[in-house]
Amino acid sequence: MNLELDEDLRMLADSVSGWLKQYLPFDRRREMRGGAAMRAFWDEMQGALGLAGAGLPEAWGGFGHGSQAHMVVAEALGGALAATPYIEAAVTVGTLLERLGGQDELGTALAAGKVVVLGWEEAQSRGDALSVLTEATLDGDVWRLTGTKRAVRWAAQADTVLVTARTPRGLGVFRIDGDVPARDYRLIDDHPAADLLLDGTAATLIAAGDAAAAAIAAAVDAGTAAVCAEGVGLMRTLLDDTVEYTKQRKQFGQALASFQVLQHRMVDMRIQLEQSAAAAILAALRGNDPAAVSAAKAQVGEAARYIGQQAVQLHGGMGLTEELRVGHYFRRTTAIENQFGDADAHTRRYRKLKVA
Amino acid sequence: MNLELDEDLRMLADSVSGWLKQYLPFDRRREMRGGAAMRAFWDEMQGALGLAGAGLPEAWGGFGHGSQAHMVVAEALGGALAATPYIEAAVTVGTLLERLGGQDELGTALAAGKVVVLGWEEAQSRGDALSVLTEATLDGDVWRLTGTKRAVRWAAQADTVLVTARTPRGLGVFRIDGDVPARDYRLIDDHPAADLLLDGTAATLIAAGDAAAAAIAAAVDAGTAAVCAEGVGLMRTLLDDTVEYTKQRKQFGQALASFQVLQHRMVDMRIQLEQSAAAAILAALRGNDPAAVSAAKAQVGEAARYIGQQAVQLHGGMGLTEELRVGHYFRRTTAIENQFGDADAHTRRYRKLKVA
Amino acid sequence: MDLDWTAEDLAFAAQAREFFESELTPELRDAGRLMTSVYGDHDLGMEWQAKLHAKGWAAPHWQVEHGGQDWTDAQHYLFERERILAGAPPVSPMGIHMVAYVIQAYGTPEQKAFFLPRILSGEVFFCQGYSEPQSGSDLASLQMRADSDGDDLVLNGSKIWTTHAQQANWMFCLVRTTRGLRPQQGITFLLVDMTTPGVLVRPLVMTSGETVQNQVFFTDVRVPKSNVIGAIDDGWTVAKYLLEFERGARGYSAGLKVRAEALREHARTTPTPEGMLIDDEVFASRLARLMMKLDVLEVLEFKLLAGARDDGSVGALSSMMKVLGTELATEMTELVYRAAGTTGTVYQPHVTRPGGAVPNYTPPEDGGSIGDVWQALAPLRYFNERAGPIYAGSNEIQRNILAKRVLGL
Amino acid sequence: MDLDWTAEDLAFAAQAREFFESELTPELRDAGRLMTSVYGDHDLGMEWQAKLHAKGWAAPHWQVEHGGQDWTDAQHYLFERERILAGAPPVSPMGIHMVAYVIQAYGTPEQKAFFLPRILSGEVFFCQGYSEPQSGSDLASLQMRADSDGDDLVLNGSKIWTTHAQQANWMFCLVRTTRGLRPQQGITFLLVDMTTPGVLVRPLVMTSGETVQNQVFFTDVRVPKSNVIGAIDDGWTVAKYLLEFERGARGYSAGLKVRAEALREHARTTPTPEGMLIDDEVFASRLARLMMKLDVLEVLEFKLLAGARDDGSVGALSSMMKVLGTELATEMTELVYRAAGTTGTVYQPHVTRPGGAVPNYTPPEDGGSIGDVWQALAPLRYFNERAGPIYAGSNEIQRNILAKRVLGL
Repeated sequence: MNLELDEDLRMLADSVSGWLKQYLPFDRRREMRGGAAMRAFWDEMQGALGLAGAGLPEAWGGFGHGSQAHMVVAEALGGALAATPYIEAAVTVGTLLERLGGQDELGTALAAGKVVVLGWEEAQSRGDALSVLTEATLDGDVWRLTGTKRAVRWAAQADTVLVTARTPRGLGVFRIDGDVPARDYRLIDDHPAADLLLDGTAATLIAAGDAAAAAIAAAVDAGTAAVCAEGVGLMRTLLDDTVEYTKQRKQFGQALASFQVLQHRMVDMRIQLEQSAAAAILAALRGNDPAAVSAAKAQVGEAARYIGQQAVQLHGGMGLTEELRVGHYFRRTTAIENQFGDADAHTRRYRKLKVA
Repeated sequence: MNLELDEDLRMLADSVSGWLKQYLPFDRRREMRGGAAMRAFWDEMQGALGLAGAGLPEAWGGFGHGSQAHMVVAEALGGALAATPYIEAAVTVGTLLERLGGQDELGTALAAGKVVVLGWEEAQSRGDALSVLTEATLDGDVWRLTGTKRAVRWAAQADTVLVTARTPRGLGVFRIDGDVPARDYRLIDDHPAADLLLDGTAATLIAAGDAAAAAIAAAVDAGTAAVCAEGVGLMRTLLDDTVEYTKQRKQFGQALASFQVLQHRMVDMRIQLEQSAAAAILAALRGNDPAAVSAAKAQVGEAARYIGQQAVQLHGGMGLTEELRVGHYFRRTTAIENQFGDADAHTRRYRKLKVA
Repeated sequence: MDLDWTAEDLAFAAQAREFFESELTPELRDAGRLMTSVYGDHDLGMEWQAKLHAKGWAAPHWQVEHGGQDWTDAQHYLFERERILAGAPPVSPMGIHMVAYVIQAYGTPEQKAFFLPRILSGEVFFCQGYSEPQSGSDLASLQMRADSDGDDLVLNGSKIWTTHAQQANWMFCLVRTTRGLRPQQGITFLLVDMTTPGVLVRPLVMTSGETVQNQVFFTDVRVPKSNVIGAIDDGWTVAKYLLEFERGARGYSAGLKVRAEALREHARTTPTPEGMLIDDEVFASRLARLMMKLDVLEVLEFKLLAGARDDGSVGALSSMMKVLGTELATEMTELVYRAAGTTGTVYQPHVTRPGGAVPNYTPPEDGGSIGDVWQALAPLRYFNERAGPIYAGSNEIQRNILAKRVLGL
Repeated sequence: MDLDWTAEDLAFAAQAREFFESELTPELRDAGRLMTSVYGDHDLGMEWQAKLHAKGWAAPHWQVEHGGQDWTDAQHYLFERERILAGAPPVSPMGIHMVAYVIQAYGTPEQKAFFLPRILSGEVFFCQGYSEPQSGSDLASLQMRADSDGDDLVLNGSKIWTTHAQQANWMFCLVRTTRGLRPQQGITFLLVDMTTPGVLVRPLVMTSGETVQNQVFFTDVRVPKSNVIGAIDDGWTVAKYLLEFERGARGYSAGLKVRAEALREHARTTPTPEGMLIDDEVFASRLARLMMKLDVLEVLEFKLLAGARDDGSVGALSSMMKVLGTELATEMTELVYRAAGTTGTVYQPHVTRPGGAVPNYTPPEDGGSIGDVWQALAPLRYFNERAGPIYAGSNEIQRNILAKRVLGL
């Protein structure tokens, strides 16, 4: 057993954090609006760090550090509130392609920073990647997809869009080759996303059947694990800011931080943060065990709510505005609660796997 | 709408509380051990106050104040941690007999302070009075009962024992005329109780069918409402003692009560107490609505846990001993959590009635 | 004791209901039902106030001589409850529900004659200048200076959290007229014409995108001393009087019950991988438990109502209601946001009221929503409701107050 | 990073498991499995300690020269985990896990030679005299006086929460040797022979009926100064050293996971009106959520373990583990008590170990239980576990410590 990061990963963490500190001060992040600007930022960051490949196989030109690299990078991104497609592309689709096998072309593109995303969530799925209503039917030798994919992050900014759909052979993964029929919008955390409005849309089958379903599930679990790590980064900044703010801010002639009730509140935030950091490790190192990933996501989802809410509460009204970064981080922690399935959904999955 | 007690009820409250203050100082309560001594105390109290009839119909010699009298008496009993069969006999069986009708003989005995109890709970029932596995079969013209009634309070000290059982005509109420086959014990709150081990035990049918089932449900709801009020009395004493203790007790050179964290804790206890007092009123005044009774019991069950636990926590180790009264009250609040169905059971009932 | 309304009360409620039914246009109902915070759309709110005013119901709590109604506490409660059930927008509170009481209690005859009828008619629309950037719940620490200069006070400084300052033509505020005394002394309660030169309003963008809050800057703003309420340097007395009204003013249970019912309905049609959300026992139990708490909260409100009848004030227990009400309200928004799922993470403030321009946000051309309307509202309400435990004396401060006043600590 | 034990670790764990399997009699297993608090049955505990001692495993944490084992932190963790999985009783902590470290660090050669082997063999059995009736978590306020008289100290006063004082033949305690200094100064760490005249032990009956706690009264008790550990008046240094060990000593996840698994099994056979308890989704979700927290807690313990390897101490984070561990432990007892239902309200301490006489309680003649054994244990464990957030520095104090040390407040 070893809970220390290897030297390579420690360097990776430092280089990503360091770069973000220099090139993504919060004022820049605040002014970064819209998917195009965010995609440009991703390309810039990839150009500087090549981080897309950190966790991907060396055969694709990646560094081969796997889920631990995902954890390290996602946590650093969270710390700076960077809005990037890292989790959607490198982590989720990276895992998907690796599990499917024989996808070196797309994999190589991914490791080079191309944005490939997977549309898997639907109105009913609530984090369950195997709950798919979108239908794929064979029209001559062309597959046609019908259904709606909900809140597909980065779909309109992507180089390639994959989607899941039901086929006669079981769950399948498809690539949409032509224009993607989409309605795009932004999310409460500023990230770009879109509904994919598939209505007989032509697509290319990549894989279908049990192995494809297993790869989809593994991919979404890998994304879930990474978002846990991102949450840790977010929460660490929120707590740091809150401790700092309460030391500065005076009420009734005393620093807020001198009130015992607020001290204990921040201690509880810290305990939640430590639990979440442990949870992120659990998810990264036991990513093949869905129960472990669910335990982690439920922890991070609840901690994100608690720490987000209390950071706002301790900042007072200012925490509810766009003036300070705490409000912006709070929007991301709030989104994380429901992204990849909320704590209840993961408790349900864990219950079915481990309890009854 | 009127949330003030009528003059009669206010006097009743004062007289019960006043008598208990004089005749049941805590030292006496602490030394009162075993069902016989508790039954003797009940008889003494009944002789002095005649409180058994407070809520019962005037036709039985009662005062006819109904559920509000039950509330007032139960809260006063709770305040002094009096261990009496009031809720089991006057409230629960009183309501049962009133609903059944035509039970003036038993009713009159009840109003005079006789102890008549109803064995309704079974291993599986968890507060659901309509979940009955005990079977009644007709053997010639004698009904014979088979099954186990669990934790029937005051059964071994009772003058008359009634039980519920399934009959071919639906749920029935029976009176056991001969010796009651029982294994008696005491509960964590010191009250006497027994398992009734019915094994072809002869009994007299009092009523059976839908009306009987409705009367049983109403009786148990009335008992539930009264135990909510008792809980309010218990919690009020626990909070008063805790406030007082933290004012006296010093740590690090300061009274415990001066620590903001403990102040806020006690404020939260107080808020829970106020909610519980409102819940007890809801249950008493809307006793015919099972959803209202369930809302009340869930509130009181959770508050009893919170206030009991925090009273112990703020008393430190002393709260966990038999030295102070807080530990004894804590045992009763803990029993109340699970008595008449816990918060989860009542949430389930409410959900089925009101949500889905 | 009984928990039933009297026949008179019920008749009154029916009368109010009838009025709401007949006067509420679909647009006005939307103004009530698509709110994401305690503040409604300004224009629609004023339109509604005019209708209420025509009926004599714009300010029923006021003294009758100034246009109030001689209603019982129960009637006031029922009126507000019927308003909520009908989905009517609220009347903006700063004038009618706040400064008006102060003017009635401490105003000069001239102040009463000028302001009260105009507040009712909407001609005068107030905002509140209490908080300052360095002084939130701790009002006594406020710094904005008002220097005496002949018949005027000259204001310099800044106020923050000034709701509807863009729309308001008057502000009531607390200013520091004398320094060097105890913090509570030397404060003055003042009415300021917002069109006075030197007043600058800067909107604050909230996490939700809402922009009803503002920061207001004062640079050499001259205000005649005749606009002081009460005495100069004695504003703390006036402010304390008002604080009691603010804390006790709201009932929470009626509005939260409406939301719980709505959530139940939405959950019936919200799909999950295994049926509808309402069939998920864990979710349904969460909703049930919250509804149970609201049933209890309602009785607590009735108890306070009954108590208020006795001694005419709601006492320190209003702090308790503020804590409980805002915490249950945040719990409600959490549950709704949870129910909204991934769809609840889509940002679509154009669906709400006030639905005006949101900084840096372009609504879709068709104005439609992703998912259902309630899912669009869910995250924005969740964000805005976080203000509940912060504003009007944070819940931490309320607990300090309760420790002192109710527990004697 | 990896979360897997090494092959060596696994081999070690298998060796420990084998030992436990072969040495644990059914009676000894009961002594572990029927505990209701952190304290086991005394006689059975000593019997078990003798078996461990024969193997050289009674005190593996000790320095090797005194009888400890040269194990890695991981091995210590695994040893404790295997003990818990096997259901073995714990060794009473006051001697082996507490005062022995102090004697090893601060004792004279004579003290080491006398006490350490006897602690191992069980010949010397210690209790702890820290708390006093007016001094709980705030040790610096202790009052019990020890007046110098020639070669002796003369003790007068009282100690409380003295676990196993009835069984102990020695006590380690803190006494006040000099007054008028800062509260932390003038305290002395002293070993007292419990058979000395003037020592009186009064058992404290706990809410659960347990009587392992005591109050101990001292009247002119003469103790030779050679029994002082460290220097007179410098006991605070010694006590602080020991406190670190006490806080960091326990892992919680293994024991709690065993209990969670047991609860799951019990819930499979516990009837409800609608099937078995395990089929109740709300209950099963509560259990699942708790198990998920324990999975995370285990990783936190591994992290601390890894950290401990680096710098040799568990640092301030042990306060965090104490808070988390005791709060999850109380949550576990709450859930078990909830599961036990009405049957869990029956008082039946005779089913437990230690199962000796309980004051004012007559066990049934057949010794049987109402309901299942776990239901009989449920309320008693619930009561006793409430001590977790109180003892060894209340969780409020731990949070004060964390605010200072971890957040820098």
